[in-house]
Amino acid sequence: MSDVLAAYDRFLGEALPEDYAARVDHYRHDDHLRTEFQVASFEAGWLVPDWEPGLGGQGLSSGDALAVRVEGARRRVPKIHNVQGVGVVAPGLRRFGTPAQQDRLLRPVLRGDEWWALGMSEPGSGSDLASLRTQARREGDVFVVNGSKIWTTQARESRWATLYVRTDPDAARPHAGISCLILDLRSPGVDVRPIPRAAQSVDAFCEVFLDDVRIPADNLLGPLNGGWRVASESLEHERDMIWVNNWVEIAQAVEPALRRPDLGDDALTELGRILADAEAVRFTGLRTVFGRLSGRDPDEFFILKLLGSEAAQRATRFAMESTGVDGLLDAQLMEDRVESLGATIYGGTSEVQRNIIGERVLGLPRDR
Amino acid sequence: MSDVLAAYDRFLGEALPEDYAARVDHYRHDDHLRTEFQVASFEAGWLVPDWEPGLGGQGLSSGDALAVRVEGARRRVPKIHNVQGVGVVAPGLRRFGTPAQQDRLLRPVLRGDEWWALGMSEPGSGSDLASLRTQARREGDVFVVNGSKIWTTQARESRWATLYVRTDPDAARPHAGISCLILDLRSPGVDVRPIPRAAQSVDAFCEVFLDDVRIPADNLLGPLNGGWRVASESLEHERDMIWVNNWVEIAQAVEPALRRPDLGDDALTELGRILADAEAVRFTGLRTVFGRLSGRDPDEFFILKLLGSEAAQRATRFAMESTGVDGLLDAQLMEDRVESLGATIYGGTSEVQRNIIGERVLGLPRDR
Amino acid sequence: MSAVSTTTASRVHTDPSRWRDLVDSDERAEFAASVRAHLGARFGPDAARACFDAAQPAEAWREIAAADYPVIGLPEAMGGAGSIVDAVAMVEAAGPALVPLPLVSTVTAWQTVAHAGRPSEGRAYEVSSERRAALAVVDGTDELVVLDGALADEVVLVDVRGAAVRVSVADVSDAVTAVHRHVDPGRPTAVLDRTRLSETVLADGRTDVDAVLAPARTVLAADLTGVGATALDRAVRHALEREQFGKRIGAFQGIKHRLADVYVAVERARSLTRAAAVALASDGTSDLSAAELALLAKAAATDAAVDSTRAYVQVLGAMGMTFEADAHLYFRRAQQTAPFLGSAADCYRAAALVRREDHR
Amino acid sequence: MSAVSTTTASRVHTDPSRWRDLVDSDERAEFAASVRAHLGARFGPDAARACFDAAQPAEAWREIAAADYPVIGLPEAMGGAGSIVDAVAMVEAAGPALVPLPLVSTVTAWQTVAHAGRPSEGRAYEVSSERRAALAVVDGTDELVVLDGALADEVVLVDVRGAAVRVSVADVSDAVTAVHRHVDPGRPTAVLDRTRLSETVLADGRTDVDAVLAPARTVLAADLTGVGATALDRAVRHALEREQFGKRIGAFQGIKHRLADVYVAVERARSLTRAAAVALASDGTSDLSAAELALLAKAAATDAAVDSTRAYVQVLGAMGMTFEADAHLYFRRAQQTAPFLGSAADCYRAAALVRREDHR
Repeated sequence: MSDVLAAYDRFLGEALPEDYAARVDHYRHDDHLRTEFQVASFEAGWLVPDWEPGLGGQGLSSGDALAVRVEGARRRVPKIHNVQGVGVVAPGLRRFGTPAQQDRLLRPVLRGDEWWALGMSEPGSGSDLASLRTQARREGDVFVVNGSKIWTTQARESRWATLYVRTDPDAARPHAGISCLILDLRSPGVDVRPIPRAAQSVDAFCEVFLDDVRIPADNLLGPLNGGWRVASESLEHERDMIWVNNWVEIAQAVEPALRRPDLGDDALTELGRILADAEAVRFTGLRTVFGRLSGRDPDEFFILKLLGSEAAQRATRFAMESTGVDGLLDAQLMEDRVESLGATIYGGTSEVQRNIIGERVLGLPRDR
Repeated sequence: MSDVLAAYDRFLGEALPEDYAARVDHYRHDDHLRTEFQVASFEAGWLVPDWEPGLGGQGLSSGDALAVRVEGARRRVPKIHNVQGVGVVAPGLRRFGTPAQQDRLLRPVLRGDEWWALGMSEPGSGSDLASLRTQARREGDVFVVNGSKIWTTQARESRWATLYVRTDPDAARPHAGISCLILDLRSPGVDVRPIPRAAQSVDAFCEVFLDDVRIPADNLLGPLNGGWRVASESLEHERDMIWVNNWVEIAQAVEPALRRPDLGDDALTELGRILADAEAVRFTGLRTVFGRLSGRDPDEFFILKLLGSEAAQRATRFAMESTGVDGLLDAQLMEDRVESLGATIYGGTSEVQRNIIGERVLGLPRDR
Repeated sequence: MSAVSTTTASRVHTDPSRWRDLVDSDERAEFAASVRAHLGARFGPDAARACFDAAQPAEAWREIAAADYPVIGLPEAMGGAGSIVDAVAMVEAAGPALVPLPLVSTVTAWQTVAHAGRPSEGRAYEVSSERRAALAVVDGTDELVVLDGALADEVVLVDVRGAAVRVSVADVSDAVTAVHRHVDPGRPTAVLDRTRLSETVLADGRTDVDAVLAPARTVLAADLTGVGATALDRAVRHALEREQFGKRIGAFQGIKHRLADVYVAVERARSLTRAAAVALASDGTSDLSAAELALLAKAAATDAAVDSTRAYVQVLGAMGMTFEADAHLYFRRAQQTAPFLGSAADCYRAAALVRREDHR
Repeated sequence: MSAVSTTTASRVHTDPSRWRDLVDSDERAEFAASVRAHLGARFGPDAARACFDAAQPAEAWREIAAADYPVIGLPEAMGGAGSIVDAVAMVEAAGPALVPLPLVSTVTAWQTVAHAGRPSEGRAYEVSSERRAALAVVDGTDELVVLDGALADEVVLVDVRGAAVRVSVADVSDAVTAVHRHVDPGRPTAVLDRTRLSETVLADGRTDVDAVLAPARTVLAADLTGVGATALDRAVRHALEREQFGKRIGAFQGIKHRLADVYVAVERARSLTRAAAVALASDGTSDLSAAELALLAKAAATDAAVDSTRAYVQVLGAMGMTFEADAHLYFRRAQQTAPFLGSAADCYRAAALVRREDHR
């Protein structure tokens, strides 16, 4: 075991209850523990280990940081509440924020004191950011914003949102006229309405209506009309988190089956197929990490979302179907099953992923 | 058992060797028996039972004729050599031929004395008849034809071909300018070249090159520029044959597995899935037959090619894979496996079938 | 012996005229249309959604009883009329309505009774449309997991005792120990304590459990086919309306081909389900081949329903993941029904075993 | 115990630095490119096609021996250099060339020997590139069905005797009783009569047959991955050239999405194959987890190769069904190799069993 992992192990020993491993299913959803653990990780430099001290890190190499992340996922450390805050917003602030923005906002988002929502999708635009229609009109020191956002998770519980708006309706290419504003969700004219989910135990989506909302011009994040870059570079930081989580999720979903001695040959074959998916996600993820370290931009990165999400869905199906009618008596199985249907939709549907692979990786002609 | 089937049973008892059922794999490929059996079927009115006496039939109802066909397929009567002659050309001649054409050509094709090839596909045109480029120029009493055909099975062994040619290059819609000519394959300017198949035991495809070939104008089949209708109505006659054969093929491919007591659960599940495909082909086929009898034009007809061909391919895969390394010792298994790859290509690829279902049945928008 | 043996026993299957009932007569088609209209207007997705917050609308059973749906397809001796083909047409037509009452479970229970013995043995068991029933397969424990058992008045038990299969009936009264509503609250799963049941034996001594369960499997297959067909319909409708990247999404082959495959799955299920029903109806009792067809039908319909409802969610995109969208209601119904009387894999496998047996 | 247990034994797997060899060093990438260029120029589809009418070009083994491919990745004590990761890179790079000589079988045989015992037990067994070998798994009969055994000089036998696994080697001399060339004449199947073999035992007493077969499975997985990747490449090239309905066919999502799925299958196989090789290389001998990875790799690569070559035929259309098209050659190679050391389903199932054992 490397020194870094040994140190992380010691940290976990202190930050988590002694019986954490044994009662992980209980503790992982303990809100108080989740809050405390995030703060402790931030203070001790394990939250974003490759960042600098004071920002939740300790300046580890990206390889070591990944090892910590994988180990944390494997040991199922308490979930970060406002995961998009740490995973997407913080990197965006760190990369594009002004000193004043960073001073005010970075610590609270990393500690979990202030939550953030992502204001990207709009009704009718799906995941096609370039087609967004929410308008921001400059009036002196403020942007006046009108429009609406949808699928905005945790907008009710959040203090802030990164709001992508059209600031130049006449830009030559549609994605060139987009900017990112920091929206205080308490501003007048903001109306947040929840959209309950099919899986009832999961956080609601929200719709966010914006009616003449005035946002100080100082709250522009990144360059004017540079929102496309802000979005893509912010999201990039999450890329390893996604496959690491997929790997763990798939393994967790089939874990009960590994405890059953009565599984038939059929089910064992399907279980093996899912194990192959999980391990393929892990090793393909690692290939992309080592590939980037050696200066390549690895094509195989583009399979991770498609393979990982389809496998996650397959795993929840297996978990439910391999238990027969008894599977109907366990509410969590069905919640996981329903929620997993979204895996192949959120963040780019499987159809979009296949287009991306076909066009960007294989070089096949576009057809739109 | 119905009277008709009892009579057919008596016919088979006379026309086939006594040990036919026991040695069917041997007899089915006995060329001499195949020739004899076709003639006997023709003479006794069992070849096309719903046609009139003298043309291979005995005026049965279409329901009874289907029963005979299914029974024949189930008992694996000897294969017709030039199956497209009986299944496609003869119905076309009967529907569109002049009395002189019928007099000269119908008996020989039904008896198997003269074989026919179908000159439809062209290099580059795939199964898209409307795009064909072979030209026929009228010069007095003859058409002068230039162009080429491809994928023309049995062109070497055939005396005749139905040749689809462009007779009106200026027609408003491309398929409106096509005619069907009866080509004597011995005519000067006809050059037939075989294209060996990947499955080596299967008849070669041919390419047919046509260089200033002169075809008597009397050999026009159907109306001038009416070739599209000749093609589609000729092919229609085959439609029930295709699913009946698919049903039998699938059942045959998995038959050896039914004799193995050691099949694992995995293989049994896959076997059950293939049985379901086979029975679904049969019962969907019957639904279309009864549907047409009650005056409908059944939508479910359009699944037969896709389901049947994919299942046939799946069945040969199962036959090979369920026998493990021993499957490599049986040459016929691999021949069937290779040839079955064509099932999802010939007569409209699976991709084209999915378009047809999506557009014609489900009413989804075209996109070409 | 060849797969396509020439014995008279199997030849009867290849005479197509036996299968004429695969296609609805005008009369049956009209009946199915009336069921679809009636139940669709009376229930439907909103009624199903309401069950998340409130109990099943038990009082509405009156209307179902008044239409005599529960006894359609039962022999006259049991108070019914028509054949199981009618019952199957009715159940399939009920699919879009997501009926939040134990209609399908009642039909599975009574159809099992109707086919459980030879007619000559007499089944002096009369049912009435007022009574709601459910079916339980006993698998060795006293805890019976029963589809849609929460509102059942009676339960029909199929008990595999070594080589013999016994069919009995009992009042449910206070035998329900738990009701699980989380998968599909319009069709919950009940757990019954068998020791609290007082059973009356209706048939005993048949040896083939797949033959005994064939009618119930066929009815569940019809239900799943109806759910799958409805989800496909609605997915197609959405694909015709929704535009992305400047086109109606149904024009993209990614969507079009997936929906085409779902159509194949639904028609495959429908053909097998009808064939199983016709085989049952024409035999009076279920013979081995009806058992095989019922297994294939249940397997195919499970595949079709799960795949079609999943595709419905996928075609809707994020909207499909919301509570207000109907997609999850159909998906839940498919998931709830799928595992009963054997998963798809179980049924395919069992059918292969039946065929192999038959083949010897 | 949780699936993600916290024992040190499993933790070692999660330290990513252990897996750095998943990505080729510049040196290994250059080596693979040189193998691809050399064998591609020397053999390729035409050489494979020639085997339908003539024997395998046995004399060309000289060139393979001269390049020392057969011993790459063997320990120095056996006359080799590098690790099994190099062997895997070489075998995968040989994929496009459809080498009509027993290169892969030789590598599977020697790699099995190299990993069969603990290093301390010493394996004073030296091999040379001149000798061609094959691998046989003994399953109870004396008839050994051997991949690419027609030209083999020696055969390595893995014999499962109750709980113990014995690895031995024998001269093939006149033990070949039949050669089946119909699936892939460039890599035929030979049947050997074991009673004619005089075996020398190399290792005895190991108990886990999946651990003993892990190197060979990993090598076959590399071969299948190479074949799958090549077929994908060529299908893509065709989809970029061929036009139908006025468009390049690769623009249709029906084709594009299918090829995207094949790409996923190929990369899935590649990742697992590399991981299995790295696990084997870093352990010296194969431990249980390498056994699991090798099973997963063989399964995934079989799926990828069969699916990719089938898609290659489909994308070509009728042209793909001709003898002159190369598609069937790659399909044949995939089919020929697929069943050895367990079908995809067998290997998935065995991997699940290994994981379950590990999990206790």
